[in-house]
Amino acid sequence: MTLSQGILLAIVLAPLAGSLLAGLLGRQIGRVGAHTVTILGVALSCVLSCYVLYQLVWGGAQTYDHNVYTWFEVGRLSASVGFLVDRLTAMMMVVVTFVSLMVHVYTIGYMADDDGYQRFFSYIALFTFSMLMLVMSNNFLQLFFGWEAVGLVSYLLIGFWYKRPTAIYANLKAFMVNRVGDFGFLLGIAAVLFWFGTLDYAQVFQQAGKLEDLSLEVIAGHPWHAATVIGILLFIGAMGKSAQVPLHVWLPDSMEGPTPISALIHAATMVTAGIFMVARMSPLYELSETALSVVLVIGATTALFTGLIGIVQNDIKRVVAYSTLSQLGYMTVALGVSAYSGAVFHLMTHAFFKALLFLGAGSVIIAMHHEQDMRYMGGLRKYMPVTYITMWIGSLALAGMPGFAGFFSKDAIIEAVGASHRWGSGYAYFCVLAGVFVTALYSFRLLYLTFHGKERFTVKAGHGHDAHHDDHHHKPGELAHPPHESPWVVTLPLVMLAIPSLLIGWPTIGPMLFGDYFGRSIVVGEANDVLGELGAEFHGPLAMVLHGFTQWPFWIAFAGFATATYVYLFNPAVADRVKRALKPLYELLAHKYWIDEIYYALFAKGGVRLGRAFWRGGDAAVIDGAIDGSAALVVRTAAALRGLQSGFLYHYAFAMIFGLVLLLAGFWLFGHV
Amino acid sequence: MITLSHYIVLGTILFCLSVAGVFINRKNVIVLLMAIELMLLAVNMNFVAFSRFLGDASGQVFVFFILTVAAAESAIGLAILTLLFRNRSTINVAEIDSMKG
Amino acid sequence: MSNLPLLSLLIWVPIVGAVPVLLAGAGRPNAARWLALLVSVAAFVLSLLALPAYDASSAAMQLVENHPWIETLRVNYHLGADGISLALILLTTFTTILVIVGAWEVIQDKVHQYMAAMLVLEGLMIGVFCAMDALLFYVFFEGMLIPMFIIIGVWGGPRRVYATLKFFIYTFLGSIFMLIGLIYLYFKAGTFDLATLAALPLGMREQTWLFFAFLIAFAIKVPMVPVHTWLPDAHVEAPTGGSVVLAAVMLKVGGYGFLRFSLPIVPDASHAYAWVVIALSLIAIVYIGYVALVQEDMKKLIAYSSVAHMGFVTLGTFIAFMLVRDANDVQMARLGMQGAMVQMISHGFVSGAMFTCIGVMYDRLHTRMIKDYGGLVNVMPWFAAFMVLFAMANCGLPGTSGFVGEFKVILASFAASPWIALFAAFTLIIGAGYTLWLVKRVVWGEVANPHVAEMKDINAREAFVLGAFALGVLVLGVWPWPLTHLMDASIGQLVEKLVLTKV
Amino acid sequence: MLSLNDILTLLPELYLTGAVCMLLLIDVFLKQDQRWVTHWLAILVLAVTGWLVVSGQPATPATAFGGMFVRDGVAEVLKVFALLCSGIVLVLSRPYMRDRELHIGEFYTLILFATLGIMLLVSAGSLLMVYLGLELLTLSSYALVALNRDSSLSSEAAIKYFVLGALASGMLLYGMSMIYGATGTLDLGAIRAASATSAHPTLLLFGLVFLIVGIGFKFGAAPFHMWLPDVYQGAPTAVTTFIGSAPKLAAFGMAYRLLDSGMGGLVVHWQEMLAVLAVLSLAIGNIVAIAQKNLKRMLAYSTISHMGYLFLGLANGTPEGYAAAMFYAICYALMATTSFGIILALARAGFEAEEIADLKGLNQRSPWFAGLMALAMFSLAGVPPLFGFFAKVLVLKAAIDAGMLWLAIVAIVAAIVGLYYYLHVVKVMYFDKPEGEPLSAQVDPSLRLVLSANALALLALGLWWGPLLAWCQRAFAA
Repeated sequence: MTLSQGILLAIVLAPLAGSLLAGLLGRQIGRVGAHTVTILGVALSCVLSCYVLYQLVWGGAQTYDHNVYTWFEVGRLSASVGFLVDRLTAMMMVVVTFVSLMVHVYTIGYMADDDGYQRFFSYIALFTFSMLMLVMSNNFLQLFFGWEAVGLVSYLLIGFWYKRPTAIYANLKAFMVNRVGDFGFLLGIAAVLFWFGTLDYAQVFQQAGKLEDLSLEVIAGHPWHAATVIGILLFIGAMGKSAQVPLHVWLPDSMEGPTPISALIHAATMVTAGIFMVARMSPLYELSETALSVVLVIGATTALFTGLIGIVQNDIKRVVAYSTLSQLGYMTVALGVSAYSGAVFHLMTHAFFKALLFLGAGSVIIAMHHEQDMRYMGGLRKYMPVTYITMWIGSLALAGMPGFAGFFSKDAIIEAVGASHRWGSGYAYFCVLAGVFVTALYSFRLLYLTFHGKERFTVKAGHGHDAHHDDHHHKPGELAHPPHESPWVVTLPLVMLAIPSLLIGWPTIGPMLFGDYFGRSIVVGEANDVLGELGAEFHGPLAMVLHGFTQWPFWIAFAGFATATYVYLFNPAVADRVKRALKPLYELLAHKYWIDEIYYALFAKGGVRLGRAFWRGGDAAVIDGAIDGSAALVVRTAAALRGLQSGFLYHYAFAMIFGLVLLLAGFWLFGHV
Repeated sequence: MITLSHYIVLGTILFCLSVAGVFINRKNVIVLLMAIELMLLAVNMNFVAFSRFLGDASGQVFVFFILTVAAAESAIGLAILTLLFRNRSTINVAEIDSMKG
Repeated sequence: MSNLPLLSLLIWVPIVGAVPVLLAGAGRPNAARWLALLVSVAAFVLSLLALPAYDASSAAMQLVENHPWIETLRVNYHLGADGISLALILLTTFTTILVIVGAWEVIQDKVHQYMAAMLVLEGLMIGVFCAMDALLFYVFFEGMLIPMFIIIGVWGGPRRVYATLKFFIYTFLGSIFMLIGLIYLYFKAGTFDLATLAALPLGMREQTWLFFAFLIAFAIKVPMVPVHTWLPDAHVEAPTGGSVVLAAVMLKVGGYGFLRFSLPIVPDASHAYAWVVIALSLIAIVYIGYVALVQEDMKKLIAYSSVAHMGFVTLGTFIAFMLVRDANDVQMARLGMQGAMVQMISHGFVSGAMFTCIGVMYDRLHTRMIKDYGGLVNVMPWFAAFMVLFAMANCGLPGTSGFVGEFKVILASFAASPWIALFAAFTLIIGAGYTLWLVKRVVWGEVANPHVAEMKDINAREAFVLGAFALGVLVLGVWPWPLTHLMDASIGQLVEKLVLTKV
Repeated sequence: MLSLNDILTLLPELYLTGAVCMLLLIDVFLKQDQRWVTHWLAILVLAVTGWLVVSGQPATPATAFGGMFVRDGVAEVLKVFALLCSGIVLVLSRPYMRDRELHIGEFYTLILFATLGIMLLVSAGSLLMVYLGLELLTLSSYALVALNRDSSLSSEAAIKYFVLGALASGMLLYGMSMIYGATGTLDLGAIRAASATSAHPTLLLFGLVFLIVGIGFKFGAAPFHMWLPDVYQGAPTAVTTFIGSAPKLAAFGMAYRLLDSGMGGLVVHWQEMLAVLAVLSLAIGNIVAIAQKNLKRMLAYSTISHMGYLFLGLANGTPEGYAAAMFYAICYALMATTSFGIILALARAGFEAEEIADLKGLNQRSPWFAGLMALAMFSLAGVPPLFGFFAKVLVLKAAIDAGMLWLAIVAIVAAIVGLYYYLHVVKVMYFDKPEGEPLSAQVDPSLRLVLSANALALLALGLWWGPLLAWCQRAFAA
């Protein structure tokens, strides 16, 4: 049987409908109305997505690939809007809609007293729509549409609190950096069209082989392999969306947005679009070692170096943000070694536990009355047990504790890198191993600083309940009233997400990583099939877990755990000593390698300066100068020639005589006599 | 023996004199009128000479017309001159420049 | 129905309709307003009637009217429309309605003259788009200047005299060289009929001269770098309606001219010198992008962004030559050409909308300086929503019309040369840069000053105008098919012809 | 021998002569407040003459008095429009003259005599006739310029006009004498025939140069233009209106007769000379006009530049070119009557309205006249769809056909410069704040009517100029 277009359309349009209702009629339907319609919409598409997944995996449904309507047509070439739904897509759909649903519910609590309540729901529902368009697309055009649409929503949501200068700075920055990525992405699409003459996935992959002997001489005499050109260009897009070095700078700032957004967009779904895209394009990437090596190195760098920054952050959300960057790095590395399914697998597990961590952090922030600085927290575990436990689960998953979701995916990736012989895999292997230590370190640091140790906040006795969401009137770490566990709408999603963070790895690793779950939607060349090799000695998840305890990654992570425990739990003084000892290193990390500063000076400031130069120098001075100048010249000439009309008869007469002589002379000299 | 060219040369000289008279004279307008008369005479000289040597009468007829018109012309000229003197109480060419530029 | 001389009606209904509007006199502004609205709506309806009468599957000129005008010179009153003309005519009639509604209370002084000028302008612009005789084309082409000159000069801002004189003389300068070219062609062909001229064999040297004659004329109209400086001045000083028409329709005349003159009449020269136009277009996209970035006057900023966007029109038009003749890839050439045409229409909506937005702000605060604004979203949420939408369209976000044209042109130009595509795609960055920075400073943020705090959100009339533009932007962005289908055949034929050499 | 045929051929001119004398006589017996009789009689006379011209037009060119007088299509067209212009001038100038106590019979008779001169000039068949017609025209013009006896400017203008005019006709005569010497005849046709086989080609060419000087002066082409600004400014506006319009047609007729009918064989020579004069006129006229504050003076310079355009057509030297040039002359005459007519309409007793600044905010004070003036200005500037544009197109075409592309390009560059000062007038009328009270009220109805008709004709002829062009071309087809 095949999937019906109706269902797919419903999946996509339900959130859109919710979004439009909440957005345009927000005032009419009110807060409850707004969250009801959007949640209904998302819930519907979530349920249907699960149904679709079920159909594809167990119901024996065929891959669905049809156009809905023609977007434009030029002679033979026509571009359409359509759906390609295979198991990869289905998995993404479920993840997206599920996390989105959780976030919707969570938001009811988190944004409870925000003026922009309806607007917010409208945005996140709109995001869900865009993201679904992206993952379900069956052609590059629609992919790009979704690609930019999620960017737009992200822009709107980062700037959700548009009164904050930092927020509207961050959203502009995010959009611009993403545009840099899209710049490459669009060129990639252009290249695809150029070589394949179509934008349709199926047709492109069909004739992917012909790229082998195609090349492009961008610089005369240096032919570039077609697959490499396409691969790298498309990957630039992925770098923007999935915040890979050097285009990672926007993601930490994006934490200006409300926490649910950080969870949904900047951790679980949107940022993984790049990973998904590359996995989707595996048939093309498989043709270019070079491109994959680039992916590998970039990913490895991101994985380690952004993780390091996470260690020195004090803002609870930023820690999680940097860990997101680092985890995205892991996924990219996996792509780089052709372990696409590994990447997608990690994408899925990460979506759950990272959303969990963010929402947990959000729950803490609620409790702390929007105090985000961990230096003013501590000892929260007795106030908010649910958050505490779920955060632990999330962190263990993140750190890769054997048995937790993160373990399976991360370990697989590390193994894969180890097994790969691709150029750069050595470096990558080092990075990912080191990354394990770093990950453990900042994860447990976060837990300890937040939930353990002694309370570093004070509670103002008795007065005022001004729990307005973003008032920083009070001194840091001084709360109006003691922290307390968040309402059920907040904790429920935490629990719901904790479950998959804990268990999702067990059932899925087999089929997804080593089985044929993805079937033909992910293509790996014989030579590159590292997961295949690993698959040889894979004897079920339990074996893998047990085996995990004997492996390097576990002990490295344990080292990180131990360090964190010692430094942040038992002997906080050490932290400062280390800080002082490694001053330069600390500075380097605290300033995020000064990359932001450099970019700002180079592109923002530089751009404006260049613009001024062009404007004043080019337009005003040269062009208008020439024009107004010539006009002035004419006027001056007029004034001068005027003088000839002296008013004296004899001059007039003389002019006539002059004319006469002129003509006579003229035809004496040039005349035809 | 006086040939045609002698007459032509004479005509030319008269013509040049008159032209010079028009734009060299800075004194008064009367001189201008005289110069113009002189110019017409030069023309007549030419016509008569040509008609004589071509043996064709029309040239001389033309001369009669020129003389007549010249009379009318100087009449108008003098009239304008008197007007000018009435309004300006001067007929000095060098002072007639209230319109220029 | 079909025997109705639709095109003539389209041209003359507004022009003749301007007379009663004018006669309404300064005394009865409302009469003038309603009459003008009536006329413009009538024109719009007529243009809609033209749609069913037009067969999009054929590339031939349709709705043709051909009557002798000057027998002794064999000059004809020859009208006809293909898909491209029709699309532009629709854009014109559509925009004019919005301009007239938009000027409703905004223009208080000499309303009747303003409305009449707008209607005359509409008629002349439509004339340009369906003239099939070069002299007739030229008459409309130049005639447009007079009403616009008056509109800017009478209802314009403080430096209006400088701006409007610059506008008039600049444009006149360009087109008069074209006139010489046309007369030369007449001297060769003995007719001004475009079809005949297109078939006229010409030597390379002649073609080169003619090409540059046309280039000057249309480059100034489009406008292309470096002859663009009249545009910012004109826009800044023009009343809102003037800016809207100028940006939405008048600039298109330039792009249209390239299609009707440069391409068919001097194909070989156009091919030989395509690189000039392409280079200028890329400069427009990058250089002007940077210039726009630093503007302090919103209208100037949008004016510059118009120059940058029109760069895609010229780019898409002329890469067609590289593609057809060098790469002989007709498919891509058509893509690029179509991109250029879609860009023309889309830019009509987007720039028109942007200028309307600025007008809305100007009516409230009487300043166009960015620094005087900030945090509009706090006081005018609906306006902010529109503004952000159009801003997104302006930086070519998929789903808005702004994306379609640029997307196609970039895709096509990659086939011509990756370098061209590289520079063209730069607009993704710089375009977003200047547009969103503007939005950041004007729309977002805390309420900048007490004046802003007092601003009222858009009223029904403004909402109607902006809504109409928004509709156009979104429909075209989500489903451009109807438009592309309308033009596809004509563009196809145009591109086929590019191959034929004349020397 | 005088035959009836001669009489009939010459009938319009004869009638006009007689009628003018009658008018002179009648006017003597009229009191000042009955002057309207003269006015309408004069117009009637012009109308009848026009009717005689058209109705009596022979199918093929007819000659009278042994070829002294030619009555062909060219003559017909020029005469019709000369008469039309004179009529327009009479109507337009009545209120103006009345306000200045200049509303006297002489004005009418002089204008009619000048018109007669034009008619004789344009159908001259021999050098003698050219001379007589020219003198009749110019002598009347001198008197007209000096008509305002109390104005010092008028008399200055008159003396300048007179002296230079006399100088010019002297040179013209000198040239004629040489041509006579070289060819031995005064008959233009015969001259043309003889010029090919002339014994003294040099003499002939000398003569040609002098002729060109005379023609250039009549047109007011640089460098023989010096009289023009001063005369235009100094003369009473009504007279300026006349001098600015009908005599241009005469000048064209004279040029055509002398250069084509007479010197047709030497086209290669005079072509270049005209081209030189054209360039000079275009440059000087357009550039110096920019610097003018006085509207009449500005229009004078614009006249100079327009004569430059006219020469483009003339220099072409083929029937096509002549037709274009004649078309241009007609067009220019009509534009001149409009633009000067506006000054006449705005002028009041004690107020000349001849400064450009006097037009400030005219659009507020009298939108209708502002509109008419705008039409005239755009037409002069050569902006479509107005008459002036198509006239320009034709002369440019003529220049290009004659292989003088460079000349055409000079012309359009000049046009761009010229655009500036025409637009400046529109700017003053429309964009500037008004000074002075609304003035449409006291405008004489007949003036208002004729002026409107005249201005709207510029638009109408712009939209429908085919028949006129066809007429011009037919005139030269024979």
